[in-house]
Order: sequence, then C-alpha cells, then structure tokens
Amino acid sequence: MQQFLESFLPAGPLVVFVFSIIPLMIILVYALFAIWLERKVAGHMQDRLGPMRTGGWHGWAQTIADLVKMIQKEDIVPAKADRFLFKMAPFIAFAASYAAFVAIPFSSGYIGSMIDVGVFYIVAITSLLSVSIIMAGWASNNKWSLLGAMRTAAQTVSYEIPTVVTILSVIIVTGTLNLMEITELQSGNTFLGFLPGWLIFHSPFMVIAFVLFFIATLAEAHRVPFDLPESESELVGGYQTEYSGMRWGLFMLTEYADMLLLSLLGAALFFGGWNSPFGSYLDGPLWGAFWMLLKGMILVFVMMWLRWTLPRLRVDQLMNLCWKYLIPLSFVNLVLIALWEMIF
Amino acid sequence: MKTTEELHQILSGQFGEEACELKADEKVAPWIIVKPDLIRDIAKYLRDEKGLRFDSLMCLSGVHYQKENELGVTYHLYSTTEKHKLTLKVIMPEDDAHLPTVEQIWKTADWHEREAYDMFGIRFDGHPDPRRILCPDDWEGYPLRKDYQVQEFYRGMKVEY
Amino acid sequence: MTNVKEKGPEVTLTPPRDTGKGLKTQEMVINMGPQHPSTHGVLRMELTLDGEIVTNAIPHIGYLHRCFEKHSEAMNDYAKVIPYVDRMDYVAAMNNELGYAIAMERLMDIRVNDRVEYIRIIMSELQRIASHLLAIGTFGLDIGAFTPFLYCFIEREKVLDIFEKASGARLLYNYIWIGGLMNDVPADFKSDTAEFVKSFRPKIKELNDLLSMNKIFIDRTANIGVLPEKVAINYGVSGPSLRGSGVHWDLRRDDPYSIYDRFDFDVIVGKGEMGTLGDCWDRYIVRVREMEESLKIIEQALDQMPEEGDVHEAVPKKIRPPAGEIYCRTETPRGELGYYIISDKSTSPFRVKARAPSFVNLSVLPAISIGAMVADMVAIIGSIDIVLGEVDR
Amino acid sequence: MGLLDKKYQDSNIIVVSLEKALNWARKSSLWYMQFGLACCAIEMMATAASRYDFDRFGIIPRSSPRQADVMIVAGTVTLKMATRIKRLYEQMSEPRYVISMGSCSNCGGPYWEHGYHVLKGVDRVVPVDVYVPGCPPRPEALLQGFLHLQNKIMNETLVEGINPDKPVVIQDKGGDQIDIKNVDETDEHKTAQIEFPQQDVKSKKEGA
Repeated sequence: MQQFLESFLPAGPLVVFVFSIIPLMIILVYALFAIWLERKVAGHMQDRLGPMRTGGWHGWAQTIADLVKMIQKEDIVPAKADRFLFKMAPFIAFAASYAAFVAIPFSSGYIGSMIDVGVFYIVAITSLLSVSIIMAGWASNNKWSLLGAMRTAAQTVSYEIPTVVTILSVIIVTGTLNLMEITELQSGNTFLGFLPGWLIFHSPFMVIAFVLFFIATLAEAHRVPFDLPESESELVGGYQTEYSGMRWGLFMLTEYADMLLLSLLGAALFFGGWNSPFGSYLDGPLWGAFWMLLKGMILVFVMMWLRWTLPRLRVDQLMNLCWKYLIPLSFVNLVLIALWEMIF
Repeated sequence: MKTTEELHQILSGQFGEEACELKADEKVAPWIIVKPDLIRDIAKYLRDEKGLRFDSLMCLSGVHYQKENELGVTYHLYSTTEKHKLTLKVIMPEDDAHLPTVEQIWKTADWHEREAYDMFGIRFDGHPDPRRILCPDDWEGYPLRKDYQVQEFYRGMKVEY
Repeated sequence: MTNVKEKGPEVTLTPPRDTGKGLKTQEMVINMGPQHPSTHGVLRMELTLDGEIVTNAIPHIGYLHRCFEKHSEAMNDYAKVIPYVDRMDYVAAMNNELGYAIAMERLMDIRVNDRVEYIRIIMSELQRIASHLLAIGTFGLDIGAFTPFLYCFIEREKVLDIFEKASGARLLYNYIWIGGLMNDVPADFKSDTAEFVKSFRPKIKELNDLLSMNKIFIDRTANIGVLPEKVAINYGVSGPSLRGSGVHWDLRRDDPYSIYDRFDFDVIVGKGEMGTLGDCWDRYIVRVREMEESLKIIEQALDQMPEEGDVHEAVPKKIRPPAGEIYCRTETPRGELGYYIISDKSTSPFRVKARAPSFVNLSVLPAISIGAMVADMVAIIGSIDIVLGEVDR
Repeated sequence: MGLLDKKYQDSNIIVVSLEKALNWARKSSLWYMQFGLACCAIEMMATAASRYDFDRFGIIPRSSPRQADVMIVAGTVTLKMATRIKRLYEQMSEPRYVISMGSCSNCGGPYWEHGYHVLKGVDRVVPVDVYVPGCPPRPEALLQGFLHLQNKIMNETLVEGINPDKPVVIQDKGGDQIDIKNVDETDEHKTAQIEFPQQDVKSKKEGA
C-alpha cells in the first residue's frame, strides 16, 4: 500500500499523511452510515420507519444534517467546570479510539502499522478511553456526570479482563500478537472440507471464547445491556450530560468508532479478517477490505439489534456478571483451549 | 360491620358524651363531630380497638366554612377487616386552627395533613414535616380558603391572567 | 394573612468517614427531577447517596399543581367540573369521569338506564387497558427496554381510536356525564371493541415474552422496592400497587359501584413469583394480568349490553343537589379514587376534594426506597405508576 | 446562533447558499428535550411512538438540555415549575427553539381564570417560536407545529435583519413562504425576569 502511494505521490510526508488518514476516513464515513443505520434498524424493529425526509431517499442525509447542525451549536463550558479537562476529554477519547485502528488489518494490502504486539497495543490504547470519560465526568462538575464516569471506570477496568483472556486463548492457537499474521493464518486451509479456516471453527471452545469476547466487548463499547455510563433513564446523559455541540458529537463518534474497532477486532480474531468466506474466490486486497468491513458491520448490526431488544443491567449486576461468570469462564476456556492445542 | 350510630355509642362511652356529637339527619351518610384535642386519642382507639379496627384512612380533607368563620377537617375511615366506614369531623375557629396530627396512626395522613395545611392553613401539632406540599415554600396565603386573594406577583411573574 | 415560610427538614449528611487508607468518603445530595427522563412528569426527588446507594429520599411535588379544587368551587355548574376531572389523571380520564358521575348521581339519587351503565363499564375498562399499557411501557423504558414501550403504544392507539369514534377526543373525553353520556356510541362500536379484544390477547403474550419474562428485566425488578402488606395498608396504598403486595382488595369487587357485581372476574394479586412478595415485578405483573381481566369484563359487557336506551334519559336539566355531602370511591387504574363533595344546595359545589390514588401511593416512596440504588429508584417510581397530574391536582 | 451569527451586513450569493445549507441542517435535525409537564406530554409521547413517528423528520429526544435544539413545553406550566423551565431554557445551547404545545402553555388554557398557581402562558418566561393550539393538541397538530418551525428556520438568515432576541410576528403566506417581522417590545411580549432563590437543594454542603 505504501509503495502504491509512493508511486504517484511526490513527497514522503504526504504519503505518510494520506496513509494515516485512511482509517479516519473510514471511521467518518462509517459513523455517518452507522448512525443512520442504527436509527433505521431501531425504526423497523419498532414498527416505525425511522428517518424518511432528510435528503430524499429514506433520509440518507440524516446524519450529515445532524453533523452540520452540531457544528453550528453553541459550545457551552459550564461556569464551574474544570475548563481544561472539560475541553480536552472528547479529543482524548477520540484520539484513543482512532489510534487503535492503526493495528487493524483492513485488507491484505493495508494495515496502519505492522507492529508485532498489535492486539496488546489495541487493548492498551483503548484503556485511554476510560481515562477520558473520567476526565469528562469529573470536569463537568455535575453529579450525574460523575456517577456516570465512576460507573465507566469500574466497568471498563473489569471487562478488560475477560476481553484479554479470550484474546489470549486466540493467541495460544496462533502464537503471534500481530493481527496481520493472525489473519494470514486463517486463510487457505479448510475444516471438514467446506468450512473456511477461521479460528471460530477451530474448536468448540473457540465458539465459547467468541461469545465471551462479544459480551465483554459489548460492555467495553458501552452498548445495551451494558450502557450504564450514559444510561438515559437513570443518569440523564451520564458523563455526556454537560456536553453540547461538536464536543458531544466527538463522544458520539468515539462511541461508534469503538463499536467498529471492537467488531473489526472480533472479525480479525475469529472470523478470518479480510479472508473471503469462499476460499480463494473473490479474494484480493480490495475484496479483502470489503470482507473485513462487512464482517465488522455484521457484528455492529448485532450490537444494534441487542440494543433495541434488551433492558439494561444494574451496576452491581454488571460487576457480578463480570467477576462471577465471565472471568472464571474465560479462564476455564483458556485452559481447555490450551489442552485442545496440546492434544490435537 | 357497625353503623355510625353504634360507633357513636362506643365512642361516647369511651370518651364521654361531650367529646363526640352525632349528626344523623344528613342525606347520604351520618358523621360524628369530635373535639379537636381528642382526635388523636380517638383515632388511636378506633384503629386499635378490637371490633373497630379502622386500619385505613381513606381521605383527610380540610374545609373552610366561611359563614361560620370556621375551619374543618374531615376524616373518612374504613376498616379492611371489619368492612365498616366512619366519617369524623373536627371543627375549629378560623383564627386558631390547630389540632393534633394523626400521622403516627395512619401514614396516609402525612401528606394529606400537609396538603390541608398548604391549602387552608390548618396546623397539625406534632407533624414531623410541617411545610407546604403543593405550593412553593414562599407562597403567600392559603388558596382554598373562600376569602383567598391571589398574590399579584410571584418571583417576578404575574399571577393573574 | 401572614406569609408563613416553612423550611423543609434539614438534610443532614453524615460526617466524612475515613476509610483508613487516606481516602475520605461522604454522602452526596443529588437532585432528581423535575426534568428527568424517568420521573414520569415533574416529580422531584432529593436523594442522599452513599456511593450509588440511596440513604434518604425526599419527594417534592406540586410542580403541576393546577388548582383542581379551586376550579371546582369556582364553577357555576356541577357539570363544568368534568373537564377538570379529566385533566386530573390524564392517562385514565374515563375512570375519573365515572367516579365523579357516580358520586354526583348518588348525591342526587339519579338512576341511569342499563345501556348507559354498560357503555360506561366498557369505556372505563378499555381505559384501564390503555392506562396499564402506558404504565407498563414506561416502566420498561425506565429499565432500559425501549421497544416494548413502542409496542404498548401501538396497542394503546387502537383503544384511543375507539374512544375517538365515540367522543371525538383522543385523550380527554368529557364523555361520561352526570346522569348519562355525552352521546350514544357509534353503530360499529360493538364490532370495533370485539375486534380489539380479539387482537389484543396475543399481544399480551408477546409482551410477556419480550419483557415480563426477560432475565435482565426480572433481575432488575425482583426483590426491589419491597412493599410489605402492613405498610401498604397503613400508608393507604391502593390499586395494583396494593394488590402487588398480595392484598385481595379491589373496589370493583369489595365495594361494587355501577354494575360491576354482574361480571365474573378475578382480582389479581402478586404472589412473589420471582422474588419477594410486593416487589416491583409483582406490581408490574399485576398490571399485565389485570388487562386480561379487563378483557373478560369487556367481553361479558358486550354480550349483555342492551341495544335500546336513551343515553340522555337521566341527564338533569339543572344540577342542584340537596344540601349534604358524600364520599364516593371508585377503582381507577391507579387505585382508589375518592371524591368528597359537599353541596350547599346551590348550583356550584361548596367543596370538591379528590382523594387521588397516585398522591397517596407516592407518599410510600421514601419508605421503600432506602437502601436501593439509583437505578432501583427509577424502577420503584415506575412500578408505583404515578401520574403527576393526579398527585398535584 | 453560533457559528456566523450576524457577521454580515448584507447578503450575497455565498452567504445565501451557505445559510441555506446551514438552515437545512438545523431544520432537519431538531432534537427535542425529553420532558413532559402534563396531559400534552402523553400526546407528545404518542407522536414519538410508532404511529406518528417523529423520527421520520429527524426529530429525536435528548434528555440533557445541552444537546437539545427544541424545547416542547408540553402542558400546564405552574409557577413552581416556571423557574425550572426558565433555567432549562438557559441551559440549552444556541440555536434553540421553543414550541409551546397546548392551550395551557399558550395562555393558561382552562386554568386561565381561577388557576392561582398556573402561569398564564409560557411566553411570559421564555420566548416561544411556535404555538400549537389544542387541549391537548393531536399528534398531527404537533407535527404541523414542527413543520411550521422548519419553515421558520429556513427563513432565518445570517445577515442582520430579524433580531431573534426581540419579539417577532410571523405571517404564513402558504407553501414555504412566510413573512417575519420584528415588532416593538411591548408589555405583552416582555418575558418576566425570574428571581432565582439562592439554593434549591436544601443541603448546605455540595457533595461532589
């Protein structure tokens, strides 16, 4: 990819710039689409239509209008807020989730950086998100925000453990932390003659690992039934309560970017990443990007589906679920996968 | 199941003839007028006495009798076990309207007494939280008194249309 | 008149505690409402929190005090009170009208014919369903389930269509008059209602599948906000909230008014199936099952309803009740609605006091919410099902 | 307004196209504040529910005033609540609009005469953009109110002209054509200055 860019772009820095801006473009276009999709999905699940007017065909321009409106909104900083932290928080949040995309292999031809500790890097950098949320909650000088932020801190820290342990079980099988290599390992070979060589079909325990991983990422991305940080009916808006205009928009963008990030991570770890589901048919760098994003979007859709179906857990139940069920289960599963690896 | 007449018999036996007065000629249901000072004792007796067991206070209403310059409180009692009803009334002079609270006997009375205070200015002695309930704390006057004059402005907002 | 300013109870916070590790913790006062997505209107709660645990809760009401009682006294006709009665509990206007009409008819000794009675019963039971649907839907919303709320509203719209055909209004009807009805029901009323009853039964099942038996929903509502029987009676709690505590008490059966004694229906009580008797889930499920009982009553009433009868037959030309007073109570979807009406022989009421069920039910809130979490607080308020128009009047 | 508020003296092609785009964005994404006061709130919920579906127009609820564009004053405003309404309005970020839904918030409705505790019209406290009549208004009426508000927004301009802080008179000429004029401030249009009490929560100490 880099060579391809260098072939027609004159200056070196420009190549780097274009190279690094690609995930940002993907995030922005995806967010515009995903927010519209979320409203459409919600609408159709609820016997409604969702956005219909804005832009003509099925309200396709709805998110664009929202975005342009948000830019026009007044930027309020509460009088007694900690101004610096208050203003910084959304940027740190977005930076954290944007930076994590660098290790995601979008296709066989494009990955931001071939770092060997890819998965580890993603887990580490997304922890910054909870820092920014605590910053936002504390700086707002609003008790609802503070409660939301405290919940987030507890939730993110706890749910990182099952996430990491399930990722670890993938790493036992692959033997590498580099997501590109993990994806490459899943290409080509097939199981039982017809299943693609994705890790989820590797062993029955891998399915359990994926389910655990998905539940934990739901909590990491603050989606229903784990959307306690911003739970509307309890905490008004959680840590976002005092944010208006584009600063709030950045938080929204981060939330959706996070969904995509974790879905793509799930796709790369369990569903073969950019590998085509039909072996070598429809393969190649461009098709690879298509398959990767499609797999990610399917997981994002499942997250939306859950959101409009399930109620919300309480904060102590959330912790119970994590510490009493997910963590022990994921450890047991890890051992079982390790045994499976030793035997077969 | 006891009628108001029987209940009046029991009450006047317990608290004396002058404590309670039966009004039986009224159209729908007769009632008993009791002395303000005794209402708490009578209420406790009515709730706890075997065979009476008025465990539920259905309603507590303040009334302003402007012609007589009197304020009244009406208690509608009901017994969920014995299935009988009773209406008690307390009449007080307008300028010195206070009576003991029954909040400790029926918790229902808590908010109803606050409402009666808010609307009529009747004071309930011994109420744990005697403040306005519906109108704001800095409201002037007691709205449901018949001679109530609405204030012109409230915190800078014009009240009249 | 003196301007009396009373201060509320001073909120006393416990002094900061030293946890021994250099950290100091203290309770926090947080203001919930009047603008809050889950306070069902303009209720304001002053919560004292220890972390997320509620140590004290003080409800503040009166943000919707619309002077109902003053208006009733100011009207020069008893019939003019009915629109204000509607606006008291705006979710169950028919039941409010019925209560007021029955109280006035008892005071004036008016008898209405059977057709009027049956139409009234059908209307008020349909209203009960509509009101419970709203209560269930918003309760789900409080717990975080958005979709059941909209499913409930779809069904509710069907009921409102029936009302609209009969009275012309969607929400506040002024339909039940003293001594009769505003007008007779339209010709297809019977078939419309029968069709609704038929289509609604499967929807209750759907609702149960989606919400009532949802594991997360049960976790959130079972064992929360337990209201023991004795406390409930002492606080005067009524309606589904009381029945949720296992008390067999329904004015339709125990103190029958109108023609409720002609129908066969069960009084639903909570059994503590998912947790403790009297928890939020019990109060919730009582409402769901009560809708089925209402359907039963509607079906029987539709069968028995006479075809003939003038709905204006007993409407008095001039409403001038004899001097006297009455306390009359009926069962609305929220509980015991009592009207205390004093007449002084003139054409306007001397005093109308409404004993609003929500007002009384809400007063139990501080007693059952201590020790709950903020999220439970929302569930408890939702399960009591208050309508602020009625709390504040 | 936030971005280019009255920076230009007269309009030119660039400004006109820009303001059209900006107006379009604002009119298409009217997020209303999720709070109801009385009966009208039930109809507001019904409008947001499946049959009438606010979301078709891009109208969704936000529970925090900071992120809301429109405040629907749905129901009777009492004097006790009026102070809160004013505060909520002040907490909203510009550009903000107010729809007064129902007779009560328009003028006091059925409570205009004897309602000692009812504010006779929310426009005494906050400036109102659209009045929706009815008691309560049908959902269609509320949607119509939103369409009127959209018309009004489309006629807003970045150049000096209408001063939104002063009272305006709107004349609907049918279709998308409406005429907006400033009128002189009279007693009738003046919004009341509310004296806020020092502290609403009666605690002495701030928790956080």
